[in-house]
Amino acid sequence: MGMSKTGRFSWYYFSSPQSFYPLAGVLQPWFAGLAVALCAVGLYISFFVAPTDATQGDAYRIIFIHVPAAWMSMFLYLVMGFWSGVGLVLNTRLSSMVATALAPTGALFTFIALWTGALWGKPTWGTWWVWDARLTSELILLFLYIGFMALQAAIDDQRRADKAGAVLALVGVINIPIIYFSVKWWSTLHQGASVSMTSAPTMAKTMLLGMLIMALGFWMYSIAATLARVRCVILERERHTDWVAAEIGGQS
Amino acid sequence: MIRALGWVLRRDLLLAFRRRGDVVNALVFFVIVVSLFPLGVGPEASQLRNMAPGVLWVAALLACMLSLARLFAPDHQDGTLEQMLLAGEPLVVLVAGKVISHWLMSGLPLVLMAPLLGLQFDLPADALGVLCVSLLLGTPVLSLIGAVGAALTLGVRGSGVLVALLVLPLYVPVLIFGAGSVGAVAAGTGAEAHLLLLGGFLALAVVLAPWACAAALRIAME
Amino acid sequence: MIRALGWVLRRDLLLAFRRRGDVVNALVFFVIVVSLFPLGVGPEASQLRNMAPGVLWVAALLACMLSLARLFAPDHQDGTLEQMLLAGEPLVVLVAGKVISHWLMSGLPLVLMAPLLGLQFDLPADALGVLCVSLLLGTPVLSLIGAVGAALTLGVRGSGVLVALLVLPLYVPVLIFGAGSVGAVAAGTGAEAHLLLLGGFLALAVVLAPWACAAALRIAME
Amino acid sequence: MLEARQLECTRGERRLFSDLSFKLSRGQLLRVAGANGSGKTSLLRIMCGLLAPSAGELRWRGKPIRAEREEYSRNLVFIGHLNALKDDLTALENLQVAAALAGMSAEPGRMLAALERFGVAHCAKLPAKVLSQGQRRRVALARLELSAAVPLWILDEPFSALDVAAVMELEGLLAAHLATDGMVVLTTHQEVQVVAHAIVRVDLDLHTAALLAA
Amino acid sequence: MLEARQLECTRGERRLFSDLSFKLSRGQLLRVAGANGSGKTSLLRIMCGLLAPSAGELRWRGKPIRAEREEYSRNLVFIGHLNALKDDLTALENLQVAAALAGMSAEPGRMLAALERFGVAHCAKLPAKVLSQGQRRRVALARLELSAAVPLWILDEPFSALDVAAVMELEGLLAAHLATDGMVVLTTHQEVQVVAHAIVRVDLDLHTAALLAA
Amino acid sequence: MNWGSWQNFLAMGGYGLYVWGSYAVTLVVLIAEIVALIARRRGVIERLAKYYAARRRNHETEA
Ligand code: HEM
Ligand SMILES: Nc1ncnc2c1ncn2[C@@H]1O[C@H](COP(=O)(O)OP(=O)(O)OP(=O)(O)O)[C@@H](O)[C@H]1O
Ligand SMILES: Nc1ncnc2c1ncn2[C@@H]1O[C@H](COP(=O)(O)OP(=O)(O)OP(=O)(O)O)[C@@H](O)[C@H]1O
Ligand SMILES: [Mg+2]
Ligand SMILES: [Mg+2]
Repeated sequence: MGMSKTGRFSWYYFSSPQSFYPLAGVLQPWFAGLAVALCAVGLYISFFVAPTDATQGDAYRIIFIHVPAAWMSMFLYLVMGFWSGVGLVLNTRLSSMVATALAPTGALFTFIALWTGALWGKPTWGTWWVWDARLTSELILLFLYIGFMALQAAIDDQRRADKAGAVLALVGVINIPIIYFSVKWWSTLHQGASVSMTSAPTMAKTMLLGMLIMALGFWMYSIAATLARVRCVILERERHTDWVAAEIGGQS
Repeated sequence: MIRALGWVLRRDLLLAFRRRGDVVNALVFFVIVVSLFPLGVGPEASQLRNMAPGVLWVAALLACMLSLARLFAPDHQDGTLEQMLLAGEPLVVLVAGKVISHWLMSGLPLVLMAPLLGLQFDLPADALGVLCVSLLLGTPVLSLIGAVGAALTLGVRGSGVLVALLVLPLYVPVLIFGAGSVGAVAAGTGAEAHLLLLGGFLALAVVLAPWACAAALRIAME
Repeated sequence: MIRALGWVLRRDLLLAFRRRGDVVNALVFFVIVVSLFPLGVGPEASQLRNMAPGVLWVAALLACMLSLARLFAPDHQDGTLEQMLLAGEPLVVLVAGKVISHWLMSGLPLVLMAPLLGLQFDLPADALGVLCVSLLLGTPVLSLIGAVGAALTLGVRGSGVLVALLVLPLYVPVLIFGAGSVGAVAAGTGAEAHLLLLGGFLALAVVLAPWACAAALRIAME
Repeated sequence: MLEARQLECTRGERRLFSDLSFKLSRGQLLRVAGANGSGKTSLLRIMCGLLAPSAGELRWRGKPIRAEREEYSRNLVFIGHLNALKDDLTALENLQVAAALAGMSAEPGRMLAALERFGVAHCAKLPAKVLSQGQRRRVALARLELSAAVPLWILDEPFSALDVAAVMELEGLLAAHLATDGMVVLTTHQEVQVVAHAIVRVDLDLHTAALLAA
Repeated sequence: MLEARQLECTRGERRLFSDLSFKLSRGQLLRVAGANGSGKTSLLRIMCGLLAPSAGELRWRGKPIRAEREEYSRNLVFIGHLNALKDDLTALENLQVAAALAGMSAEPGRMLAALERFGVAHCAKLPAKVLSQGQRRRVALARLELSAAVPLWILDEPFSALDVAAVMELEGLLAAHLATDGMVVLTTHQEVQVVAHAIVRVDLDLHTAALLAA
Repeated sequence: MNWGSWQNFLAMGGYGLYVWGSYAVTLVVLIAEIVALIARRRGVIERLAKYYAARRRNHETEA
């Protein structure tokens, strides 16, 4: 598997849905397992290792899902934009399918970030929602995901749906830096970035560790979910091919 | 190329002139929305003044968004769009022509009208100036982004909402900075930063949107 | 007769379902307009609360007005309207069917959605109730009057603005009493008088508008 | 049954025809001929009551058609240039709505049979917008199959966009309608091969010519 | 000059045709035949590059048409089902815009001559929406008169809605184009009387039939 | 970490509603996605199996 006729490993081999389908099937349980393990460790740290925060009390424990979810929401959009772009330029069907498969999971994490943020806002800011820059732009991100899915759902022709979605995703990518830097540009209620590559982290080591592990867990989860969804998408779209017929129908 | 752009522009403006209604449309809509608010909200001057930038900008945004429906759809229906794709000119150029004419017909009138309406809300002179500049920078961005949305949803089921759904998230930053700039002047802090950012958006949109739009049109016509 | 009315209704609802967009259209527009305001105006709760009835009613009015464009125009374009005139049923009945479906698709969703949006603006419970009732009485009037305007301007150059100009003067009283009723509750004076007047408008419109509309359609098709 | 008396039609600045009189009885086919722009479509719309003639009048069973509009409408089917199909409804749904509005039963079985007759039964479930030009025309014409009981058929270029098979089908349908005492009014630039008890021919070019000479 | 290699077209769930190959050289006319819904319009759109075939490719002067889209576009005129007229512009303005976008001079004198050739010069100042169906078609076809220098003409049902005089006029124009080494691709349900160095005929019904049998 | 008792753990220092509200909804949403994915896969396979069966029948009757 993964070898071309000449015996060398080839990326092109896996860019066909037919060969990617079984590969995804093999990888998917591994990522799922990793996700479960990492989340379990992360949860343990977040509830039993990390100390109570001096100013916020235990409300801050929302951070262990809020921040990883917010990260994933943006990261998945970037990945989606990337695969959309690849699909648009190289005209590879699989890339478009991956982009399609990423959207629901991305939207989900966006929703989680919003929800946990709102629940965190009530005890700390005294309100569920403010029209603050980061909150608003995260909401916009949710709309972008929904717009992507709605556009693809509204177009009957598969090829057109892929391409139109890709253009939209690429245009929407511009929103990501806006979300990320929004806190810098507007000075608002929401926390500025406290994890950065350049300066030393300002939060407690254990907190950071918990957050990073949870983020890794969410990451693995996203991969697993996306692989599972890609497999469905592949089957649906390739139903006219003989290999799917052989895979499902026993014979063609 | 420039000649083709000129003809597209000329045609659209002529058409707009013939169907005068449609041009005035955006403008009348803008005026109506802005004038209805005092009727609905009540006549307190200070409250109206506070609302003014927001109301004006929201109205401009809606006026622009609504006129998007007529940007490509009529051309699509009567077969002119096909002919544009086959024109032998780069599609981006023709798209640029259409976007410019859209702005001239829906954006520019708003910019010119805004100070008058601002006066109605008792905005001070410097705020009026900034309002105009912010609209001048912002409405072309609305037209440019809107064109991409309109092209993507061309002939699609329920395209009316879809275009709103697709385009609005991208409009919001423009709205926030646009209304924010006027608010900033009113609040005494300078509006330069806001306007600079709007200018940045405009530059970005001018460079990217026509290409995205042309690509979307080709996709839509398949 | 009732059967024909039923079929017109059924067809329009089916169409609306197919182009789900267009139904959700009015609703999404309503939600968008209402949600954009806080973005433009800024987040002060008390100011938002004061604005709320006006914003909600203006948004409802605009949503209704904009959907008028699609009330008869598509039927006119694809020849269905001709067939309706030749259907051998009284035209008033068919018109009534179309107006009802228009209200079901553009008015009713607003009525149902309004309380949720009112919550965003932190309106108290009794004000929310009155808001709903006032919309329930008011939006059918908007549809009925709007249908006459749409019929009068069918196929006319620049019909978009024209319809707005024709229809708005008639809409304004509805807006004032509608928004006024919510304001009255908030201010502690009762809303009964306002609501009664709205009910009166509705009765009048139900009796007169379909006839006017049918007559206008016949004239437009000549 | 149907009688035109000194009809005249003016559009904009142009007088298309004037002093046009004819009679149509049961079993007769009226073919309106004339060059492009001579006013055939306008005449047909006048005959439906959709357009008012600038002079003259039309009588149905002796009464002016304007007098009893709805009664008259129930006696005719009009299929114009436009197919009156809703792009987003399926072919079947389009036909059902048309039948129901014309006061007929909209039972799917009958509809399918009508579509079958015009060879578009396999498209019954497709939205009208994906149909080809000819298929759309066929769906519109399927209404005729349901309207055997309606005496007067008014058809504007019914053969346009149809392929040979569909043209023959339609000619058969028209002949059958005429044979059962129906009446057909049509315009077409192609030659018609319909057997009729009598073919009345109105040539609008002659009427315009007469006018210009006068 | 124009070569199709194993074209295949799938719309929705239906495969319209497959394995379609043909060649068209100078002075030749390609007539695409087939029943309603057999895919003629789809094929023409593929030939214009407006639709991507689901398999196969088209070559113009040896190069795939997708490679040099704009270059190819300059070598063809396409007149589809739709007339591409703006209702609110006059016939003359419509023609001017079309000419200008095709990179030709939009000088009013030439435009009027072209309209004259199709007998609609007297409508030049009328907005397209008041024109009759046939007059609209004539205005659209007037573009051909301006496009003698463009080698490839692709026409979808060009004769529809035309009266006899206009059909003859168009046939003459096509013959002249073919005689000066032009190429014409057309679909029509009527018989064509055009003299051509050779008439290539593609019958889509056969291709569908072949497919179903396989 | 020492929460002392279940009560304390659930109370989260008085922020139980918010913390558990967040975690619970996250869990529910993720599980919903997993369930939806499994259902989708089942649905696809079922639909395709039917589709192929019908296709096979057609082939057989043709032959
Ligand atoms: C609905 C409301 C909220 C939304 C949409 C939201 C959104 C986001 C987003 C998108 C990020 C990631 C950005 C980045 O890493 O730079 C983030 C991070 C964060 N959020 Fe929120 N948030 C919300 C409410 C809150 C609340 C109420 C708090 C606490 C008072 C909070 C605290 C944080 C913290 C500490 C981070 C990590 C920042 C960092 O270290 O980089 N958020 N939020
Ligand atoms: N989404 C779809 N699903 C199923 N069939 C489709 C779809 N889109 C198009 N079709 C079919 O594709 C065909 C398109 O045909 P096309 O318009 O090319 O026909 P044509 O040969 O030009 O016919 P005509 O003579 O009527 O103009 C039609 O049969 C139509 O039903
Ligand atoms: N406002 C107007 N001003 C001038 N002429 C007009 C106006 N409205 C319509 N016309 C003319 O009236 C005629 C309408 O013709 P109609 O559509 O009845 O023709 P037709 O015989 O059906 O032609 P075709 O064979 O092309 O369908 C056209 O010649 C058109 O130019
Ligand atoms: Mg005609
Ligand atoms: Mg065709």
